[in-house]
Amino acid sequence: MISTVEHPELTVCKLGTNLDNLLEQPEGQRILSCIQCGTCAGTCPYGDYMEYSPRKIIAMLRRGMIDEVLQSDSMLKCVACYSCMIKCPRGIKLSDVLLPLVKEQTLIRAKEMPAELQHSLQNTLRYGNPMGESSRKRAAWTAKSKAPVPIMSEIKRPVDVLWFVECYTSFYNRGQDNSCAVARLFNALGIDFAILGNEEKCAGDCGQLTWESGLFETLTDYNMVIFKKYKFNKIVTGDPHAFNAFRIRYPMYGFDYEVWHTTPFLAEYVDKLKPKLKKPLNLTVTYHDSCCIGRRAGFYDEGRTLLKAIPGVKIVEMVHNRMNSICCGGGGGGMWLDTYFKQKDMERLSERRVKEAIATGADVLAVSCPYEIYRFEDALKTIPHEKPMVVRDVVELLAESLVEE
Amino acid sequence: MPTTPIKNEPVKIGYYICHCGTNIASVIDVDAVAKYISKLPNVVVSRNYKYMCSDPGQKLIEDDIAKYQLNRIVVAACSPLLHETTFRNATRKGGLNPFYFQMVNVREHNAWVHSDREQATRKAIELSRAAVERVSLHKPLEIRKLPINPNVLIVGGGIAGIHAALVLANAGKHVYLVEREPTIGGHMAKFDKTFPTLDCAACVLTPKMAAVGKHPNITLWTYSDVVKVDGYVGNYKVTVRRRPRYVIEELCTGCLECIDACIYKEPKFSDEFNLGLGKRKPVYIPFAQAIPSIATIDANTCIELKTGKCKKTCVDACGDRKAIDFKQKEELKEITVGAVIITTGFKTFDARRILYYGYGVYPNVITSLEAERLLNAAGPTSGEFLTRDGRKPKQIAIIHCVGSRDENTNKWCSRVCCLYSLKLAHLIHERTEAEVFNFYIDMRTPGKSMEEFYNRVAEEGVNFVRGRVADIYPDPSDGSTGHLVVQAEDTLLGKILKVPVDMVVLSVGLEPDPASENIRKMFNLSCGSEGWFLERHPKLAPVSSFNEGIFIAGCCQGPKDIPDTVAQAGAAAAEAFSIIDLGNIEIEPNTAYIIESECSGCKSCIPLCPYSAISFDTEKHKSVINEALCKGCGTCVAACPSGSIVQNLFEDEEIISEINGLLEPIEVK
Amino acid sequence: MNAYVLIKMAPDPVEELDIANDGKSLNAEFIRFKSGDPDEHSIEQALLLKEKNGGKVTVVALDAPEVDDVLYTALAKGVDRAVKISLDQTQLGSVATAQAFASFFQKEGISSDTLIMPGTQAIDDIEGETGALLAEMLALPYIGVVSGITLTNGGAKAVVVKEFSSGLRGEYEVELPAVLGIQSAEKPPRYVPVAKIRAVMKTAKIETVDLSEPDKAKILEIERMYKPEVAGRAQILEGDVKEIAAKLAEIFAERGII
Amino acid sequence: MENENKNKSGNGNWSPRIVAFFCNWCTYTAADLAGVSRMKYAPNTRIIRLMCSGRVDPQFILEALARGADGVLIGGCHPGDCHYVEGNYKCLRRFRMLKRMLVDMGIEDKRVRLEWISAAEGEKVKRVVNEMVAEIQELGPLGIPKKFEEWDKEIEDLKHEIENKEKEEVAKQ
Repeated sequence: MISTVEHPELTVCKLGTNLDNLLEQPEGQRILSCIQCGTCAGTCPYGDYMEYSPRKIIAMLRRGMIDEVLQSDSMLKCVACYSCMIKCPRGIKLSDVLLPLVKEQTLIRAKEMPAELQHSLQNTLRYGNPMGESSRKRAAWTAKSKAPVPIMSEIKRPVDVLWFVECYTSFYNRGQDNSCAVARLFNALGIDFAILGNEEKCAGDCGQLTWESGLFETLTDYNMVIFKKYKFNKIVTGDPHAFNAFRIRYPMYGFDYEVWHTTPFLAEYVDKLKPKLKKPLNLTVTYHDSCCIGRRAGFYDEGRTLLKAIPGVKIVEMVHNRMNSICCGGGGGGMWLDTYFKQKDMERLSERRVKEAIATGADVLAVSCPYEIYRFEDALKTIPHEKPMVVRDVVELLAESLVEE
Repeated sequence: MPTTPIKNEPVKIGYYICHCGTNIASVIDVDAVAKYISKLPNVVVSRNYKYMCSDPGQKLIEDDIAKYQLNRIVVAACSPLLHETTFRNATRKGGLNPFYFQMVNVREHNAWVHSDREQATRKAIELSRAAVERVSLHKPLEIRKLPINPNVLIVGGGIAGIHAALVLANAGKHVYLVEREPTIGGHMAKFDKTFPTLDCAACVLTPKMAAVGKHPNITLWTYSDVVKVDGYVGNYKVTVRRRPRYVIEELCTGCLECIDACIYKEPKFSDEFNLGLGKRKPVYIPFAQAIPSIATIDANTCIELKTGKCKKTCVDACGDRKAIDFKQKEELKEITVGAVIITTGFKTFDARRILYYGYGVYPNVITSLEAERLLNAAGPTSGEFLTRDGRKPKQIAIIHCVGSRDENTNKWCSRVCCLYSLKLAHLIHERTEAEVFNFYIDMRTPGKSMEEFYNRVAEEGVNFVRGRVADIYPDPSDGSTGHLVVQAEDTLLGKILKVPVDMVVLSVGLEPDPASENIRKMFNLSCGSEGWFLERHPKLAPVSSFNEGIFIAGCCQGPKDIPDTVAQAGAAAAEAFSIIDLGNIEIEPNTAYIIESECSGCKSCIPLCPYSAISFDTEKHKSVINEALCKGCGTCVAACPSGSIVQNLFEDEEIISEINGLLEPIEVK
Repeated sequence: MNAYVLIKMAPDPVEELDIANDGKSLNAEFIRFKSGDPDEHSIEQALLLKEKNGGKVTVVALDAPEVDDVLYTALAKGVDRAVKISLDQTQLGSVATAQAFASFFQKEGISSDTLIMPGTQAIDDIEGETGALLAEMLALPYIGVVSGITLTNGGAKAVVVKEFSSGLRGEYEVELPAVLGIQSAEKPPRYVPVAKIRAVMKTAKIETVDLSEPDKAKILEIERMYKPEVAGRAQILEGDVKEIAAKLAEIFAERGII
Repeated sequence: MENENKNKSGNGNWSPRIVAFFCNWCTYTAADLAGVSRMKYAPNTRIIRLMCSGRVDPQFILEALARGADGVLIGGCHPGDCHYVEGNYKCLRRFRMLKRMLVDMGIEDKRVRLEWISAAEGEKVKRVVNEMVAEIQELGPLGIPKKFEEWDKEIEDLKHEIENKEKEEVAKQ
């Protein structure tokens, strides 16, 4: 249903678009129509800290003064949250096209690159994951899973669903909780699935949104070859960033599979799933809309639908929700810029978000993204709050309530 | 009377291509075209001229007809929809039947849409050649005249409908004014004061409303809808449904006693006129100066109408007047009118559609129309402008362009919002002494005295922030006191502002009213992609529709302020008047007729005609077209298997010669 | 300045290293090779010197798996020339390696502005000998564990910073030509966009130099490889926070730490 | 940006010729609007104005193709918006029938096209014309007049053949 082949308007831009030829592209014509209203700067979570807000960047680009922008570090502060793009009254593809191009050129000119970010990118290039773990251990988490997790290269047959596990959900402890939960849910629903195991490499969304188009293309080339090795009907991933990459960027390279994120994917099965959710959790939950599933793809109800299916769960909303949700700060490379932001005296967005979650009085901050688990759990350690709060992925809550026959 | 050339007289064609200044000549090599056409058979004169539509241009045609005994004229210029009549007249003045003329569109369909000179010139030659071939076959035709019904229907009783109705009624014409609400007055009746003069809307509107109510030439049907339209210019047959208001209009005196006596002691139901800010009873009059000043009983909330088990205290209160009738049924009225004016108005943008402005979530985020009601002395708060929790606001934000200039909602500028936002800023500041922040994208104050009004409001100390608001949220430092933060970039300073306020007014834009879509369909009006009704020509026919005798005025055509609405309404009234006052109307002679000798009597054509203009002569066993009913679409012509139907002006041979003229091989140079 | 950065490829410890059945070598199936951090810093230091003083930077490496990637990346970063010596590095030890480089430089020639910059030590053998051996063979001065270089006297001399433990810094002055073993550059190694590396791979060329086989006697032989044996001193405390804290305090007291 | 088709007609470089039948009320007006808005589109269409798309006699389409058009475009009001109530539906029916016949005759689907274009859709005129020109450019010339010549020649040759045979037979006898 989300195939960009059927919806070409979802793709980002023509390959080979750069800052020099941007204004000649259809996306550039929209930029020429900018009315300098400042919505982008006003909604930007780090707009306060940018010397050149998206609005000013457009003004400078149109005046041929973009070099000045590229000398500043403004774009390093963009966390690719899509807020400016979704609210832009002129429909300018800010987060999809303009800002990554500016970010790319900013970083090429930067005297020094933030070390964490550099390591992550180098690791992703060498090991296929930003943490620099051995690619041979990518499927090691499956040993922890109580439910069977078939691997493509081993089962040697076509499957319905290729589950693209992704990095955080393969290597990090709390991410593995997410993966084990998904494995249980898939098994309980009788979904015919398999994973790529050690053959999988990072989808590269953060690379792309960070600026690193070369890295992104290297990963795209690699993953496309692997996909072609196997037969499957659709790709499902628990990582909104991989989902984003497959949905809007891979089609530029000829990718045309049906793509789902686990949250909307499982929501399609909610009728089948609900009778199996027998263990009441008795929790008040607030749901955080991730940028790539929410704002960028428009899946706002699906996470809530799944939570409502769990007996005993009561949903409360944060002040900023749905399209107005506040980013966890992890996108566009923000995941590896915490130290850099700290040096610049910038508030951590995860902390801003967690304050809103705490204000709801919920027991659980539910998320649909493996990045957010880390960011919000960390933020909860630093933001004082009286009532205990935990961060759980929607799939973890579902699995907790699940009683297998 | 035009002279008719003698049959078999050799065809002598005069061809003229217009430069239209540089509009045409800068793209098309008009010299080359004229030269090429001059060599075609039967072409006697072929010229190019700077402005064919000018007096000397028309004179050129007349003189050439006399000088060269021309009997056919072809002009290549702009769209025939613009100047066909002009050149037909010139042809007639030269002494020819005006239909010995053919026009070629080389401006809108050529020079303005192409830039390759060679290709455009070639296209002009081919189009001209087609016209030259076609015009040879033209026949002399007479313009038809049809009688006209002198009454006018006006749909929509806002200020546009009211004004148009009064203009026509005062000129002695009978007007039917149909309004779907229980009262006329429209949006204007809800406003407090009007920009830039700050005179109160009610003071200028209600006298006009009253005049409509008592005018002998106006039949006012409120609480009514148009449900069916038939006929054509001069003779539109319209069916109007009068919904039951369960009060007999002729007997009700508007004394309000039934309302006082209603079994509901206190008003309980959401008051539509006050946008739900106040309450009403099941029996109500929308506001004090409503016209007609007659009670209406709402079937959805009246106990009697819902259950039949009410004590009917209202009936008792009405007493001898016996105006209340719970058995009232809807009534269908059929009327015939010569012309129609559509003034169905607009709808305000539903601010819920912009999620980040929190309308419907935060009680102190209100729309501009709600602000008007709160400011209005006759409104639900008697003009006290307070927050929903009853506080006197100290800081207020007014947000311009809500649902305007936005690809995600409505693309257009709603034109009145800047000015009414300035007005609201002035009124709110005056009433509450609150500090007012107007957030705008561009300040648009065109028109007489409007910029001066902007100056005045600025000097009063309203804070203008050039920046579109990106977020509105409850003040996190403030617990649950209802204070809001408005966040926007001040684009002139390049700074992000977070302004704490007590209230936010969303200046909602104007959009086409989806409820008038069925009106549009019934009257066969065109609309743009946005849904505004389309005028026949944006400059030269701004209140005409594409249908003869149907006019549009006010905001159903596009956003506009009260002065422009009234001006348009007056213009529409005058246009309608110019049709109905003639007594009869000239009709393009493009009707179809049947060549009796060739008709096989197969009846294929009969069910095709949407106007039932074709009947069957059972004696002769032939179909017959009633010329008076035929509207000249040509659908039957295309269907006739024996080719016995001919459409004047669009004869098969004429069209085929046109096709041929377009496609013959061409040798340029 | 005419700088030469010497690269050595070593097995990547991120990938699990297994010992092969012969007990003398690594299991080749999953080994990947990478250059060591000191080598990366050496490239950075050379580029910084070039940016300040002008001149030319050449990277030189013996043939080894994945060495081309390292050379292309260096070129993408701004190195002028990349040279690959066609000898299998993985089969040579420090002495043989030094000898190979020495014969390369004899061919190449050494001038008064030559600066030879190996990383101070490789990450596999951690010997730190190659630089010194090479200097000896070429009869040039050697300074190791360098963490900063400033050229003086119009590039005829270099002032070299060396860091010692406990935070001591030493400054040395040395005349060029010289061999300097680099520990770290003045700035962390720069990042180069992958797109640039990909472009360089298409356009730039790696020079290959053929050298004769080194003297077999100089090649080190490995007798045994084994994994560190587990000492088993760790103790895992269980219980809730309070219990663990109490146990910890007890242990500290027991051992006389507190 | 101009979307004008730069393929030159004449001089051997072929470029499609399209005859367009536009209804007076919607599509012709839309084409006027495209002009007033100075939209640029391919110069390959020649518009013939009719009062209603219901007037489009299938014969006109065949005639245009027979006389050398490479494509025919019909433009009418959107369903429900016909100035003459339902002329556009009549047009649609005829169009569907004719399309079947044309396909049987080997005339490609994309050569004859029916579009609903309201008076406000100048942009759509531009899009449809450009699309159609590009599609027909791809298909190449239809060239029916040339085929007619060939067929005429074939018939002529056959005639001669028969005549000759008859003559021969006569001679034999």
